Amino acid sequence: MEYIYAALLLHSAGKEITEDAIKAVLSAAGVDVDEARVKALVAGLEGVDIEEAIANAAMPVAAAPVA
Amino acid sequence: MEYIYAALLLHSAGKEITEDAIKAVLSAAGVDVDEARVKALVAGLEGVDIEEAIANAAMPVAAAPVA
Amino acid sequence: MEYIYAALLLHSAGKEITEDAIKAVLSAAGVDVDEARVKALVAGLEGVDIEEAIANAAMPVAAAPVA
Amino acid sequence: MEYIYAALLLHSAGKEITEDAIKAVLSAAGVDVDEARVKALVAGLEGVDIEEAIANAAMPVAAAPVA
Amino acid sequence: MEYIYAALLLHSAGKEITEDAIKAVLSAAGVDVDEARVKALVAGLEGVDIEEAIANAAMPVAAAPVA
Amino acid sequence: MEYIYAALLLHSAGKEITEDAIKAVLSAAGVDVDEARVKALVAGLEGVDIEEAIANAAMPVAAAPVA
Amino acid sequence: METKVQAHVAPWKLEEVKTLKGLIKSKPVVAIVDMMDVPAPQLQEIRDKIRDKVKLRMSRNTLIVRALNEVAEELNNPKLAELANYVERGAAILVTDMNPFRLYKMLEENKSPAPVRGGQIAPCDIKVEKGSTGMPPGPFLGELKSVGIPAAIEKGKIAIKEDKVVVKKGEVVSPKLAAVLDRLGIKPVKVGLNVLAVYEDGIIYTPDVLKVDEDKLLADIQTAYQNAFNLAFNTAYPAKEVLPFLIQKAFMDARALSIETAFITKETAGDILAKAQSQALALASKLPEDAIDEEIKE
Repeated sequence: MEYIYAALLLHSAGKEITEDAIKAVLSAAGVDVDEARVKALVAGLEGVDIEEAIANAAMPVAAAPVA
Repeated sequence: MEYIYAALLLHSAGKEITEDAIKAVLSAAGVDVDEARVKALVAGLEGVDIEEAIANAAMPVAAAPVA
Repeated sequence: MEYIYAALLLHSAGKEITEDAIKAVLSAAGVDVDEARVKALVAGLEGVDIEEAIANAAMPVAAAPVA
Repeated sequence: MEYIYAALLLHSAGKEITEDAIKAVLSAAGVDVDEARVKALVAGLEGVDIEEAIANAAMPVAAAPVA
Repeated sequence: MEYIYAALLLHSAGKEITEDAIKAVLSAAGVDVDEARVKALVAGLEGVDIEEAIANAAMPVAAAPVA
Repeated sequence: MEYIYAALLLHSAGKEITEDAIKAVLSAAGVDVDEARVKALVAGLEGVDIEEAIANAAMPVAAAPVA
Repeated sequence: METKVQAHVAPWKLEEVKTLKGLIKSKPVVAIVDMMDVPAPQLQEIRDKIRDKVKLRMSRNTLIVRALNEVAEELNNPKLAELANYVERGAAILVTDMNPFRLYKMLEENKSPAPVRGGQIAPCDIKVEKGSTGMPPGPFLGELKSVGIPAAIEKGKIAIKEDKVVVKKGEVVSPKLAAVLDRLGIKPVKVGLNVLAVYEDGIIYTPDVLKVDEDKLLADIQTAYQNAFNLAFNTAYPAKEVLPFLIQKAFMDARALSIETAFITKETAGDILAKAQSQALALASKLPEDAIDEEIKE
């Protein structure tokens, strides 16, 4: 999850989420950075409205069981 | 929220949450670090079980009776 | 379930769900494709709103916002 | 979500989930495959018991509000 | 239960549920048709909103393991 | 859903669920039979314990209030 | 100039200021604490507990101020001189290596409950609870009533009849009420070393800053986690915490679609048949008895 936290940290600080920025943050934390994960993260976030993505409960609430 | 994200990043990466570590992460993200907040955060986290907090956050689910 | 996953994959990627597309995906996965099932699936999907169908899928967990 | 569907397609078909297999399936679906995402997914799935995850999904649960 | 299924089959196929239709379906299935029951069924269905009735049918929430 | 109803009609009437039987029932109902769906259905039901599956059906008492 | 002032100052005071200055210079963290309300035995207890971590010296406020100002001047550190503004009441100087937040927390944790004194401002709502006081009938009953506490004799003892807030936070506690609360054994205040201000590395921390709200911190952590979880989930990022849920979602999607299209798979055959059966039962429940067979009636 640390990659996601790095992205959220940048977002929260009003910074752009770039591969370099993610790598810098993770390295500063002493994380052995996996390039593929960084790329995957940044690619996955393209076009994503982060505010909306974090506000939306990850999964639709379970349909209440028909009792 | 970036201070919290920094702390969780470190936690998630299995690193110790120290003042220096938080400062390093925030600085790497380009954040103008507020020493007092860092100190307050690290001191405050001493009394918080992050794993437990996360576990409680992650489990907003209760098994509903089927019948 | 692999036939359904193939349909969902195509849908998620914004591709049309045709018999050929399903067959191509399944073959690529090394599945011995059963023509009848492919036809049956595509026929069954006619008139079905996939978005709606999966929106109704009861999710086991919802990350609810911590109030 | 198409990467996840591809992984489950392979799993459901009893095939091994490798980078090559995922790429083949996605390509067959006409998806422009992002190598990094494939790598991240396959790496992430290591150590995840898909059967167990699915079994948990089958449990009817309702999202409880986090107090 | 076969009388009910015959009615549901006709409804689902968008056909009118008449005594003759029910009889035809049951006969085709090799069922010895009971005229009185057919009459009672068709009469009983008058005024019943089948869509609503089946929409409210309790959905099986748990994936029943089919061994 | 009419294919499923046809199968359950046959099952309920104590008849064997074969492609021909399904086709006969659907035809009698005036349905334009899709061979592929019939094949897929019969193949899909192979090895499935229908009695057990329908025993899991929720009872109507538990459903919506009877209007 | 300096010699002139010194001429009027008692030698012991000069000695004391020198000692205080040495103390201030000895540690990076300098705090002003108030120990006015701490009874001597309790103060001794606290000192014993924190002895390893801090150095504490009571002195006259004027001498503390003077020591701070002199050190500030000697070290050319005007911020340190600002600390003198916080010297009041029964001030003492405390120096330590602990960070200001830990220091504050430790001192708070070493506070202990004490009776409220007459004339003191209530630090919180002070409440009396319903129940027997264990005291035999006597003048105390009248004292209770006179401060507005509903009381009566029950089973031969004075009893309080209902829960009641007798003084609200911020209100002054009357001497009469204080005496009654003391007799009831109510200890609504916490006494110990009260931090007035802490200096460290050019920053002065006041108690409002030093008081870390752990509940809020906990809530923030949970929100941060939820945000991360949601973001990862909604972008299908395969973090290990999220993957099982993505798998579940994919499965549930597939299951829903399979049921919706009545496309039988080995995972969903049971669901689809059960759905059809449920529908049949639901429909049957709307039909008259003669239209349904024995099988259903059971």
